[in-house]
Amino acid sequence: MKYFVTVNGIAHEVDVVERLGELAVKVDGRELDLSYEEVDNLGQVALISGGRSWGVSIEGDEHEVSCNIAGHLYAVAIEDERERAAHAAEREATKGGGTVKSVMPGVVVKLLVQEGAAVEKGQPLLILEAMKMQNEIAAPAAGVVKALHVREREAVASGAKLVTLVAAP
Amino acid sequence: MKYFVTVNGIAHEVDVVERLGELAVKVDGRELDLSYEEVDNLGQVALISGGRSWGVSIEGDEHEVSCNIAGHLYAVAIEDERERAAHAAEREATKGGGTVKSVMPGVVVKLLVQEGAAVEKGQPLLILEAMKMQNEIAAPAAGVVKALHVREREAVASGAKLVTLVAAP
Amino acid sequence: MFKRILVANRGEIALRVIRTCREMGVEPVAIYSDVDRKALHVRMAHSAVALGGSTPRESYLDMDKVIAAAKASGSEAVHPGYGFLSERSAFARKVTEAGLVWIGPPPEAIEAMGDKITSRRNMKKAGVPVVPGLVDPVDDVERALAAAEEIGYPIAIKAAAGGGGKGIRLVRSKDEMATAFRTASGEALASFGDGRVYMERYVDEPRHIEVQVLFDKHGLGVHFGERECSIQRRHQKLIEEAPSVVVDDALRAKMGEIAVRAGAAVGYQNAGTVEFLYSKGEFYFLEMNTRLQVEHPVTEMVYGVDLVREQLRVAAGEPLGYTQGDVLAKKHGWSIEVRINAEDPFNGFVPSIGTIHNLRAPGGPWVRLDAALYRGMEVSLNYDPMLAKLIVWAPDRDAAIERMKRALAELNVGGVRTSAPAALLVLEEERFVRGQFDTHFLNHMDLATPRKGEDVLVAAASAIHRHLLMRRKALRTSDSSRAAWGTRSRASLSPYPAHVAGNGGGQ
Amino acid sequence: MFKRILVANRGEIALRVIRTCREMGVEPVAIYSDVDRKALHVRMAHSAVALGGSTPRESYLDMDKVIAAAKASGSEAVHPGYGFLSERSAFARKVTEAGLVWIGPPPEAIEAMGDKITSRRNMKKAGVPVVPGLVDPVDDVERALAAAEEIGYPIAIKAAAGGGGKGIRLVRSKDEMATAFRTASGEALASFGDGRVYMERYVDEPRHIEVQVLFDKHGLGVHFGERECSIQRRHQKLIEEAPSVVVDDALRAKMGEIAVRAGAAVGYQNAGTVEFLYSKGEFYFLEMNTRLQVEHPVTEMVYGVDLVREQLRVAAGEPLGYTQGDVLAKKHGWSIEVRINAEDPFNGFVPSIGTIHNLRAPGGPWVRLDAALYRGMEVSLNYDPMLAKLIVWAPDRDAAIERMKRALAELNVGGVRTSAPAALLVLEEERFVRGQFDTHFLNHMDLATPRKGEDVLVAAASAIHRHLLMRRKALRTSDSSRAAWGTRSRASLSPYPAHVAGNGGGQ
Repeated sequence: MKYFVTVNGIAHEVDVVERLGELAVKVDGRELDLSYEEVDNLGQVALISGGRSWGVSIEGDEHEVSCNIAGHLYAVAIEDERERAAHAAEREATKGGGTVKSVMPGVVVKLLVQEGAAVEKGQPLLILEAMKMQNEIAAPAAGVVKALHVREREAVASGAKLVTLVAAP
Repeated sequence: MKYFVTVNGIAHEVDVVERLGELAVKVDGRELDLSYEEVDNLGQVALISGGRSWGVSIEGDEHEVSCNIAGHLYAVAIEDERERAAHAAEREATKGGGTVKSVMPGVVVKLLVQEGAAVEKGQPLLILEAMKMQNEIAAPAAGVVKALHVREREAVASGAKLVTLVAAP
Repeated sequence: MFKRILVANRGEIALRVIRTCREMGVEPVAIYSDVDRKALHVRMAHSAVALGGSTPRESYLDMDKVIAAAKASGSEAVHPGYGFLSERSAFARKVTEAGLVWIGPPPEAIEAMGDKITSRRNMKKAGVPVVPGLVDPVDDVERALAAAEEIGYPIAIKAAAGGGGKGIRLVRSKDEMATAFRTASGEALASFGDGRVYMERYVDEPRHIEVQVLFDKHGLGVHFGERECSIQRRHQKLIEEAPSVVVDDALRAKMGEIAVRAGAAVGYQNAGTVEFLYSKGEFYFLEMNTRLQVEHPVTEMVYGVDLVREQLRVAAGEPLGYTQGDVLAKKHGWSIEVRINAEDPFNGFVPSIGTIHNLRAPGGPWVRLDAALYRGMEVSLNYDPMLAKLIVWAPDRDAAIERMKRALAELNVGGVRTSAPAALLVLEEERFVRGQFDTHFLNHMDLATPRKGEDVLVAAASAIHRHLLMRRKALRTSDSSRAAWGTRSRASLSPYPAHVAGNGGGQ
Repeated sequence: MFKRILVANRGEIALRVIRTCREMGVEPVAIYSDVDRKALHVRMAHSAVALGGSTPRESYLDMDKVIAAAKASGSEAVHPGYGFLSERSAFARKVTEAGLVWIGPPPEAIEAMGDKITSRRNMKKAGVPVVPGLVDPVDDVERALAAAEEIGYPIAIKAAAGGGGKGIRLVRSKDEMATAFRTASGEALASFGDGRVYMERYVDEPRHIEVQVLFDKHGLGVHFGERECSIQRRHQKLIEEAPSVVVDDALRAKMGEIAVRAGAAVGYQNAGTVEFLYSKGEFYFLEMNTRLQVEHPVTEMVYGVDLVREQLRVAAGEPLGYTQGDVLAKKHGWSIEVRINAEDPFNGFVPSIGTIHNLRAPGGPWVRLDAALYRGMEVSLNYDPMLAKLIVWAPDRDAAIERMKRALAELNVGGVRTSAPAALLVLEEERFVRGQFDTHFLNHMDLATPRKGEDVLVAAASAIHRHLLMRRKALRTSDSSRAAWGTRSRASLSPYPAHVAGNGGGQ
């Protein structure tokens, strides 16, 4: 089975073959001789490959995973071929940025754009206050503001929709 | 409900009344105003009583519990009235020591008594080797050796019966 | 010594104070909000008083509730920690008026150092060097030009009512003044309703160096050398160390003497920190923090002193009992601290919340973890995002850096993102190792660079294994291990285009 | 310096060596048995080689497997830790013959110190004081009586082939000699097939004091002062400290000088420990441990030295680089270590096994935890019962005792019984605090005394709450939390009438 794996923004192709219950894993064409053992049910993993040893701490869900390896963080996204195709279509549909969501609960201090406005990539859309800090939320891509989902002084939950952008006509 | 609670060998009487979902606990006639909260599912407890605060670590089963309070260990045995009556009968039946069991896996190095022998309290019954150490297993009470359940050089599991003693006739 | 004291704080600093109390035979009393009722500082205290409420305002910031808790618990003194009420002179006064001992400086000293203008005036008078500039703000371009001649270029213009770097303009020469003044003043008016600005010499390649001082109630004061805290972003410190690579014995003596003079000038008592801006051999007074500092442990490791113990001792009226010479004779080795904050350093340091479901603490020689972390802890937005402080000591700076890298490699805090990987990247930077940095260092670092090498392949391979295991387990019902493992919210892993502006206010 | 070394051990000492390797930029290679494949020393290593097998004999004690692992992994040197193969001269030889560097003393030095009779002869020759007695065993009561006159009463008679205190007889005067000799000799013959006995002066109120030494490959040697390890039972140490209350600067210099002389007499290299029996101002050579000692951390804390780093440095051929004076100038404060063993101190210290399901590590100032513990670890009878070492430092002994009590109060290791509560009881004993103890101290302590006060009520009340919660939960099906909590076997909680005899062999 083929997977598309992004590690800290860099794409890798992973081939997985199950042989006699063991997984044979090829990353970017390089076959890894892996021993993967979960130490507990909290994400501690003992991994040995080609004589090297790693203590990996994993957390996340099926598709998005954080690996802590010797203190460094690797953010990993996983798609199989079917998912990749579906996501590609989705990305095409939301070209221009799609919907920006809040990653934390907070209060909208100020809206910096109006509906219908054209914005550039990186342009601040609004200021969200959380944990005594004001965070400027910027446009992930150039586009047009299709909808503002929040008002000033509104409290938002984590994951709440903030602004929807669409591709400029 | 009344309980008989032994803490490090000293017996205490505990009265428990459930009031509006909260437990009112009296130990040796003294009423404790308790707030008991489990921090995780591993036995960490936050306990507040009469303004005092404790971080208790608990482990064990329903009837035998170890409490670690600020580094000190409290071994607690709990019986309700029914269980106490049953256990008292049992103790009477096994007067003379009952059956001595192994608390650890090991190997029987030497038997020091024979069946039918009269033994005194504290008299070594056999030597059990575990973790590079030889442990003398002593008689918990005076009595007569009714049965030897193991032979020399036999490996025994934790909890295995070693010797049964009965009261001297 | 006190029999019992109230620890008017939460989190790691409450536990820090509780630990010293335990070692001194003093009974520490904890206070707690509703959300903190299972917190470690509560469980480790001798007694605990519920304040109710879940926000700081309803609990740890409520002066009357805190003082009532102190009285009800029979405490003789109050230790404020840092943050919360620690620098509120009104609180210090209320504590004293309630017949309790305040473990901190007199309220007058807090006030004298709490106000920018007042403290600047006091320091100038006491002969403490301050950044050349105007004491009073100006509201007129002509006066600005005249003042600039006296101060000398380059000059920084700051809004009088501002903070956190908003509306700061750099003016390199006379020609740039008029425009800069107008825009700065205009911005200040728009933002704060007050168009007046300060002018002071712009300090190039600034380093944040601070001196730990301690005064008893008998007029004696000593310093415990310096800490360098230049690795910061928006005045939030990330890595601190003691001593500083740019401070030699002579400079230490000079800065220390001036820091003690600064404290003496305001009648200081107890522990405090005098912050300096250092640039190219010169240093200027910034402000004095009139409380224990977050980064006090690096000083403790280098001087072998328990600063909380000293705070209690002098608050109880004991004399210092040692001289400046005694203190400096104990100086040995190097110490580094890394703050472990719940935040995502790869997305503009936005706060990260969640439940701590997994903890792997570093250990071994000269590794100290000051934390109040426990499995099951909820990290929310209610409180400061600092989860832990990791501190190491070693005979020299290079060894301390290597030890910190080793300790960070052992640490794992599962359930939230933390600042730890960013600190590791800093420690791996050659310029940091050579000691060549200033307060802009972290802002100019590219934290987003993906790491190369085998670890990337290992991450990919581990994730795939995990992915396949999850898929298999998803087919089964009621799998508790799956729930335990996947507590991390998916949202917090999404790339997040946030740029943090914020207004700092570091501790 | 080496690029890569093999760490020929497991558990906390393997992790200890790995940590220093990481800090030095040396790649540590772990070895592991089947049961250790998820162990922390494996996960923290750079590389890992499977040895197969689950018993020590099949894995860590198999010289050929270990050397093959070193060769296969491209290691340049082998660090043996303590225990296992660390004092096998044959292994040291095999390592060297395989073209690898042995991080330890030359095999000849191991042999010279490994044999009781040989080492005693060597030491006498080198002017190192030994307990007055016979070098050769006697097999005849007349010769015993003659020798006794020379040695002086009281006299201890020991089986020549024995160990662990078996068959020792105390003879206070001439009249007791004949009977004592016959019974001791008879017992020795019965137990070991060898009726010969040693005779030596019986040392009253003995204290175990040892000196840490370090030699480079260029003939230079220094000592790092003493450790006192008198709190032990059956030669198993429980609490160690540095320095010792009975050693002043003059005695330290004298014992240190003699310890260095002892090492030099056998051509010692690398780190080692010379053990002395101390009694009333006099001290006698006991034996030399030709490896790193379990309790080395207390020396590290007091002298600010990483002894594993020094071991690697001198093994790589580097000169010491400092003098005896340099070392002693760094001596500061006091350090105590407590061994956390999986055993039940209230039932004759019988081993305790189980799964570590809960861990609460102590933290804060000057608390060091050397452990390879992790949640989910299986504690079996396969290996040494030592799970962790808890080490503290403080400016003086009283403060160190208070700090250790505080740290032990914070520690919780769930799933097995440990020696920690026994250590806490010792630290609370007034005689220990006053420094008045000898090696018999722990044997004479009543560990079973139930503690009084509120804690007992709290334990009872907590247990009742837990009991009722368990009963309610037992009614529900598939409750994972119940399983997680109740992993502790009931059997291990039963009162167990065991008296541990054993044969010691302390490290």
